[in-house]
Amino acid sequence: APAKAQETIKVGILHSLSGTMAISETTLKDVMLMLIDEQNKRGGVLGKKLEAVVVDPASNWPLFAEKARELIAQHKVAVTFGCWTSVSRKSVLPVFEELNSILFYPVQYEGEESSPNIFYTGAAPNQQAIPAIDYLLAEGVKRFVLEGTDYVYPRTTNRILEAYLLSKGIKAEDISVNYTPFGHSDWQTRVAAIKRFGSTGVKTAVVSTVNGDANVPFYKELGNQGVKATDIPVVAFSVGEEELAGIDTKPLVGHLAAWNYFQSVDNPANRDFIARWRAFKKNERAVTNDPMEAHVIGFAMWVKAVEAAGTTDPTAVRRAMIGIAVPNLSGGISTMMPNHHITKPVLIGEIQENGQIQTVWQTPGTVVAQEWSPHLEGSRDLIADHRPPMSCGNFNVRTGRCGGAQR
Amino acid sequence: MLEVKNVDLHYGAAQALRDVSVVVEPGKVTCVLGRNGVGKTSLMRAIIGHQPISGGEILWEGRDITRMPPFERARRGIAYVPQGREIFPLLTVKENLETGFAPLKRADRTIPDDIFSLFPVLKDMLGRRGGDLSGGQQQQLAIGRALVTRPRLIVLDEPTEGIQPSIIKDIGRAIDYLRSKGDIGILLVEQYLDFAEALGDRFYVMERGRVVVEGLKGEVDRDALHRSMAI
Amino acid sequence: METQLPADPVQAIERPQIVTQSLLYLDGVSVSFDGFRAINSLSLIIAPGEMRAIIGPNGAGKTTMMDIITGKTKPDTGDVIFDGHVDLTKLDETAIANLGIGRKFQKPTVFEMHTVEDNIEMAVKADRTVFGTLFSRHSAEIWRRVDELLGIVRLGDHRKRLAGDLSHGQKQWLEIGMLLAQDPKLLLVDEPAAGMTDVETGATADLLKDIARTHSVVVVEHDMGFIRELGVKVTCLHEGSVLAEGSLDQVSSDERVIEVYLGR
Amino acid sequence: MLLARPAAAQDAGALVQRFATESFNDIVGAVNGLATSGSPRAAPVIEALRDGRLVYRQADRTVFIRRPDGSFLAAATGEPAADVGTTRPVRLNNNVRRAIDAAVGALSLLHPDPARRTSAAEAVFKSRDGTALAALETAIGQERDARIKTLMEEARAAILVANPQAAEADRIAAIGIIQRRGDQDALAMLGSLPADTPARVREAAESAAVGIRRTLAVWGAAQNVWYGLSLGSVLLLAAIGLAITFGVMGVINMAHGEMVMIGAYTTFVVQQTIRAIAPGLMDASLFIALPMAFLVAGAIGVAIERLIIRHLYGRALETLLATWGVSLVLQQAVRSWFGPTNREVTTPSWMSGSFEIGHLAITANRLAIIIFAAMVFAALLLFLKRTPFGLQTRAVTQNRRMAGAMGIRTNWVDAFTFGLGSGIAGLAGVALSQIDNVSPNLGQGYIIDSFMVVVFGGVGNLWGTLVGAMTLGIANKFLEPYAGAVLGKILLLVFIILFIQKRPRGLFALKGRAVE
Amino acid sequence: MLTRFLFEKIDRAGWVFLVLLGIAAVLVPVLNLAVPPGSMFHVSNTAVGLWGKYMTYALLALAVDLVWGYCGILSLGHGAFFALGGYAMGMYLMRQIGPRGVYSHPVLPDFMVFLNWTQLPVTWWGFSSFTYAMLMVALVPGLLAFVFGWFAFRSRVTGVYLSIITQALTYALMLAFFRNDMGFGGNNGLTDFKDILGFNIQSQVTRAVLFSLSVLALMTGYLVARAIVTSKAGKILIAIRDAEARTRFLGYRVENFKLFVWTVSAIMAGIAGALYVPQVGIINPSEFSPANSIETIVWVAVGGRGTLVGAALGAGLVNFAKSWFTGAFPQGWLFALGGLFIFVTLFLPKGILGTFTDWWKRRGERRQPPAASPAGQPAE
Ligand SMILES: Nc1ncnc2c1ncn2[C@@H]1O[C@H](COP(=O)(O)OP(=O)(O)OP(=O)(O)O)[C@@H](O)[C@H]1O
Ligand SMILES: Nc1ncnc2c1ncn2[C@@H]1O[C@H](COP(=O)(O)OP(=O)(O)OP(=O)(O)O)[C@@H](O)[C@H]1O
Ligand SMILES: NC(N)=O
Ligand SMILES: [Mg+2]
Ligand SMILES: [Mg+2]
Repeated sequence: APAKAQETIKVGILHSLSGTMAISETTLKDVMLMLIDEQNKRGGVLGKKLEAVVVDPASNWPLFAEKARELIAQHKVAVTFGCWTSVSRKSVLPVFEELNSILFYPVQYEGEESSPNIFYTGAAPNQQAIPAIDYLLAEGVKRFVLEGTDYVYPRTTNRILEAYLLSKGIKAEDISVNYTPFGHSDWQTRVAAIKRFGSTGVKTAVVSTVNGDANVPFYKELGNQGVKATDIPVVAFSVGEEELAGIDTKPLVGHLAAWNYFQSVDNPANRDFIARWRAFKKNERAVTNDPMEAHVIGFAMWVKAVEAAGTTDPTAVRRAMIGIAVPNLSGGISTMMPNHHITKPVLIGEIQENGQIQTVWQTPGTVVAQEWSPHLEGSRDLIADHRPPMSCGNFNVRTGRCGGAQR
Repeated sequence: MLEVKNVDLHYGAAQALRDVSVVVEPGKVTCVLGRNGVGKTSLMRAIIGHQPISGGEILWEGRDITRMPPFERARRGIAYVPQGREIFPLLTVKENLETGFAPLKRADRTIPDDIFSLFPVLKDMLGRRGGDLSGGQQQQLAIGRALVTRPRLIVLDEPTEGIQPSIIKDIGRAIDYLRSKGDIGILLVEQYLDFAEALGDRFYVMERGRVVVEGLKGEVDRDALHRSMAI
Repeated sequence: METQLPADPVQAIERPQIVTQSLLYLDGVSVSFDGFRAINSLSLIIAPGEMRAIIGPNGAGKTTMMDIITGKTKPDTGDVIFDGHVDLTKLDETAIANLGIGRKFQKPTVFEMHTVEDNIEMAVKADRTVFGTLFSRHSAEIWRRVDELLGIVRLGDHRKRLAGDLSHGQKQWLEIGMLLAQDPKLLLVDEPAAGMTDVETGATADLLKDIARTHSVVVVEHDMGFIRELGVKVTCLHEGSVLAEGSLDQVSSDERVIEVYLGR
Repeated sequence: MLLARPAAAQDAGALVQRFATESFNDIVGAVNGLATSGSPRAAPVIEALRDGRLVYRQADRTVFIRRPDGSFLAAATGEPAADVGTTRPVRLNNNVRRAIDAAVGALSLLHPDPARRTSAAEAVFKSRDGTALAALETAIGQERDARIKTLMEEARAAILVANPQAAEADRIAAIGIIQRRGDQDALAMLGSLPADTPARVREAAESAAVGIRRTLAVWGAAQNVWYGLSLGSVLLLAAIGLAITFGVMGVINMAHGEMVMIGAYTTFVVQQTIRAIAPGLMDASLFIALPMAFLVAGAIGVAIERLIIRHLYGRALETLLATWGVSLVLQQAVRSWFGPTNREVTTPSWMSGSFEIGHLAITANRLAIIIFAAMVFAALLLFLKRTPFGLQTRAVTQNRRMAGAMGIRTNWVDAFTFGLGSGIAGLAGVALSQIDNVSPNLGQGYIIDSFMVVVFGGVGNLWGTLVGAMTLGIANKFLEPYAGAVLGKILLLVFIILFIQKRPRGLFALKGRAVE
Repeated sequence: MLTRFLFEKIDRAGWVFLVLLGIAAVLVPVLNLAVPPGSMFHVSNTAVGLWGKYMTYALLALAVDLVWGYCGILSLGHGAFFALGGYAMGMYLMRQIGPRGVYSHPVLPDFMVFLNWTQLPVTWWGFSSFTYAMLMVALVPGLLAFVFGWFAFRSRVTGVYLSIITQALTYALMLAFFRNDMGFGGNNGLTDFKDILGFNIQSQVTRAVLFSLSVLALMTGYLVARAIVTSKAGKILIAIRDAEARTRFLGYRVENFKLFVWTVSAIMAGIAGALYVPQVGIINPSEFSPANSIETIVWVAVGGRGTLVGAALGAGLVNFAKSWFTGAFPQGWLFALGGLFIFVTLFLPKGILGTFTDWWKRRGERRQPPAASPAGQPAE
């Protein structure tokens, strides 16, 4: 009802509730509902109540675009929180730019993008992958298996990591890159190969960009073939508390995960968040994870920005967003940088018997995202700064011109 | 005793049977005659329950079986030798015969020897898939299969079709034998008039879905029969 | 017109290509199905314009023989020559049909989802290529032929019904109609009289005799009355090879034929 | 159990106090220090640390051992300690664990429990901790169990090989021992000699390594066959239910995958219940889950048949539409009931871990699945071939109307058959819950492969399904190492397409008139 | 001649269908562009996009019905032809971006730049030309279908065996296109298009035109399909569907007839895909996923197999339902959709249109007994 639209501000939630990605995205929908609910209890924003508009893009990439359009054009949402896979983001990006609306994207991704209409609250490669490698190198690892699902995020990330490892003096023959299809469920051969690769006596680690569904069978096979963390540690970028909840973690103790947040992080803010989350889910064992935190940060930033701008008008809010700083749940402050990415601490943790991830190393402060990787030919010279006068997501410092993407 | 009373039968909108009444007594051979497409097979379908009737009723041994599913009727002793054989193509000859065990008690689940003495080929081909048999062999199998169920009423739709002369004679003898048992009713659809006349005790001649001539052997006028079969 | 057949198969192989005057020439044909010999070095010759009646016990191999001629079954050994020089064993069903060999199946098989008249129309001799049929205009003479045939098989007033709705006998007639429509050089007719009244059987016999004036016909039947009406040379098959051949009287008085087939 | 060391034991208190730190490196140091000290406190303290029961009080950096019952002991003395106050656990990471393994190894070489001695020997073999040498010697001297003795000798060899002080001859002899072990670890050992190793030792090591690689290559092929069989039996399990509902009944059953899923979720529920009421039974959970899964999935199957499928006989293609609808509904039902995320199904102890036959690594769960698949297949085959029911099923599906006329209760047979197929899918679910996600998408992951297997093998032929599954499984596993998983799968699909060209009715095609 | 060939045998349903489409083709753009957003007659931009998408789906469904409904070829791989057409269009659109990519690379699309590709792979040559691209839209699916069919039909692969290998085909293509080194953008596919033939792809006018084009394509597709199935060749196709072997004994080259419709159908699917891409703004490997092809079958079954119009109808209806449900009740929409499918099979056995026309026919005739005719169903 248009009358209603007057006194509420609509917030779009664009996460798959069915299909292959529902497994990861549904909780993000729930956390958004909780945050909006809490905000309304605090009196909403600009004196108006927030109204969540939930749609189901059903893990179907074109449908993401269609639903994005529906949210913006039909429901007139002021902002949208959504997407998990990069392809879904790529699918909606033109829609958000065309209709000049705002998307908060909460998942770690391959970078190489900076849209004026998207705020990236997940990690760029240098906020997750690179530090993880540094940790392994410090641990004396000399041989690396880059194991990934065959799609863009792993391919790009591994490309960056390969370049980085070589630059760190790791020999090419000590790097093995492998890809498996989506939902790969028979890992016998791969795990055996990893064992073989790791049995030269040189300390070896696996860097896993294996996606979603394929992880459980992967870890189960690691466990069954007795690949212990003390022999060949696996550091994963897409395995969080949520995924671990589905596995018997006893055989996995000591394997690693790199994120910007762990449920186990021990500070008042996080303890409070977990408590609220469990209350909201009415489940004493509900877990939290990194993309959830990203939404927490993103939402807080948006609220602040709206209040600063005094309006929900996207253009104004976008301008106000940059520089906004809010506390993250890892005990620091995250700031929205001019490149529309946020500063994050990087945590490396080891999987525990109880399915939690215990921090074993973390960056002293927060890290600024390198959305354009310095390790890739094409993007080396690009920077993003969405503040006027530059207002460009891909400014080439060499040519001094802004790439043609913006219209 | 089977009583078909004033039965109507439709296929979609087309009516195939109009007010047909037929009686089949045990120990007697009842023949249904008629040209192509007059409704003989439709009548059989109505009796064994393959085609629901839209009017009238069917009584078997005094009970109304009009609404019964086919397998219930079979379990009450009605066996069917359909036109066009309808044997189970991928089952072996032996298995085809054994499908007749379904309505029987454990004890009776054997294949009567007289089936093999009537159709020796079947014995030689027990292991062959029914669908691989020749047309005539299939026809023989179809009859044998019906006999396995130890029926009290056997419905034969043109059983001699495609069968070699010598075996037709055997079938004639077999029907005679069944009749002689006295407790089995035999309903026979036949185009092959001499065969029918030789065996039949009671005759029904159909014409466009109706019974037009009816009578016992002897009573019924042979010319009428022949005429009704003419074009 | 018995031509002496080459006794030893080697000869047949040596000959680069068999040339005969006969329309259909089977020589030393054998086929077995997982061990069982359905056709056993069968030899048979049909002259142009001849009508031949084939009888024989159930399982003698009559239908299988037709399967072989029409390309449905490939023989293990032997020659099958059509029209003097065409080796049928090398061709598929379509090619053989287009040579002018038509067939009526023992179990009537028609296109159940088509109307009676469409069944005939599809059979009528005409361009059978994709584009030929795609752009074929509704031509008058084809439909005249269809009407004519419907008349012959007495299905005129069923023409608009689905073939699947026909009674067994009606299907028999329809398939005979389709066979005529193809106007083939050689007609293979498997048990045309099955499930027909005696009168219709007579009519069928007349029909075939009529056709036989201009075509070659091979008829399989178990109805001796029907065979007698045809009054042509009879071949009796048994266990996959020829048991007896000659006029019906000769054959039916043959002791072995009586033994295995006619019975006493 | 401890070994007496003559050397004057240092003051345990100081050693133990070193654990009171946040730095992993210091903790590693503490472990090594304590382990080599010969202090009687070493074993209890280090084992406590391993089990995460070692804590310390920040205030005065005193270290305690938390007993399972929650009470505390002073780590240094072993006396009970009252009002410990707030403590924090001594942290663990992989380095610490490695140090512990080595230490515990050295410490428990004489442990009465053979299992412990075995793992101890293995630990020393890996750590090559020279300080354990003396302990090893004594242990070898006392060891009765031949298998463990060889392990210990290999461990000693490992230490010697890496030990610069040892005589060249001894080191080369040691290499011989290690070569006899001949597995990946041995290879690792030989591959990682310290830099200052003399040339002759190095050469010996390299030639030994070559030898080992050669034998391992042979075993590699065998290993692939094994992988293929186990993948094959997974495919078989997934497909065999479909071989009935689709293969025998001709229902294009798109809901088959969901039946598998339901089986998996049944396993989850069964384990939940067991965890709640009788945790002791956990190892038996699967044996309880199997009949349950069969019944639950079977019942749902019967329901589907009675409510939907039975209206569609003779319209096989409509069954595709209806069952597709059913599968959507079932997926969503499970999603809203159990949530969209994975459910944890624990693996019974007897199904976890792996053992070796020669150098063939056999994982227990795969072995179990292969055996299970074989049993299900055999049982089903007997049932269909040997019981009147099997005959009636085939009769009904070949000619429903005539089967009725023969007195076969077609409606019962239909319902029961579909139920059977679904039930078997449920059984598959129990097995798959052991190696894959238990999530609403579980079924979707298998439906396509299942159809491929059934059709590839030849519809309506159980043996076809068996051979089809194994062929695809093994082919896949031989392709994967060379082509990689993705390309391998593509090649496999292309292979299927080409194969069907050669055999248009599948692997076990029916021939002859009967099929026309 | 051609018009006669196309329009000769349109039935009542056909005319209604064509007329309605014709009206839509004109009216929708007008109501969208000319009528002010406030007005109740205004058609929203979102709606235009959606309906445009449905039209392309309808064309795809039509293509599937042509082979399935009339020739008994249950293709579980038509999504492949749709996607290939889509990729051909997508590649053209990518090339149109030219130097306006984020990396401002003169030729290479963005994804090639950040994966360190140095020059354009052969497969991309020529796609900067619209004509070439449009040629490929028809040629690539057509050729693939022709080659695939050539072998499959000659070796007499039929029924489920054919279905499964079509599925294998699309499955293999999906995996192949996921691979980044194929050079088609991997899982992300092709997206962020800028303009088509110089017209801004995001401008509402372009959108409206694309909509009308989709409608026209659908109408043409219908006319062609209808002409085929009502010709004598159409009768043969149905004969092949019901009794393939028997058709051979009549002297018809079954494999050629199959190959013909199969290829035509594939080309239709390709064109549908080409129109689909610029309207939804992305093409990626998931379009190849077997599930998509199965869904297409479902649309056809819902609308009514072997009715052409019904197939198109089904596509529209199911997708409308999907769009609506996923927005209206995101939590439980699968219940609704699944329920719909079950309902249709049980209560509308011949699909929506099939059942409707039956009812229409029967209205005249006398009351029915419940008896279902035992007449044989078309064999798969
Ligand atoms: N399944 C069906 N659907 C519609 N009409 C049918 C069906 N079966 C038979 N008919 C029609 O019903 C009428 C009676 O058919 P029926 O098979 O009973 O004849 P019949 O006496 O057995 O003929 P025949 O001697 O040829 O077997 C015929 O006109 C036939 O066309
Ligand atoms: N595919 C097959 N597999 C096994 N046996 C077969 C096969 N096809 C035919 N036969 C056998 O071959 C023999 C010849 O069959 P055929 O159909 O030619 O006999 P027929 O002369 O036509 O008999 P009828 O007069 O009964 O039609 C029969 O015994 C039959 O069982
Ligand atoms: N951005 C990812 N993880 O696809
Ligand atoms: Mg009849
Ligand atoms: Mg025959």
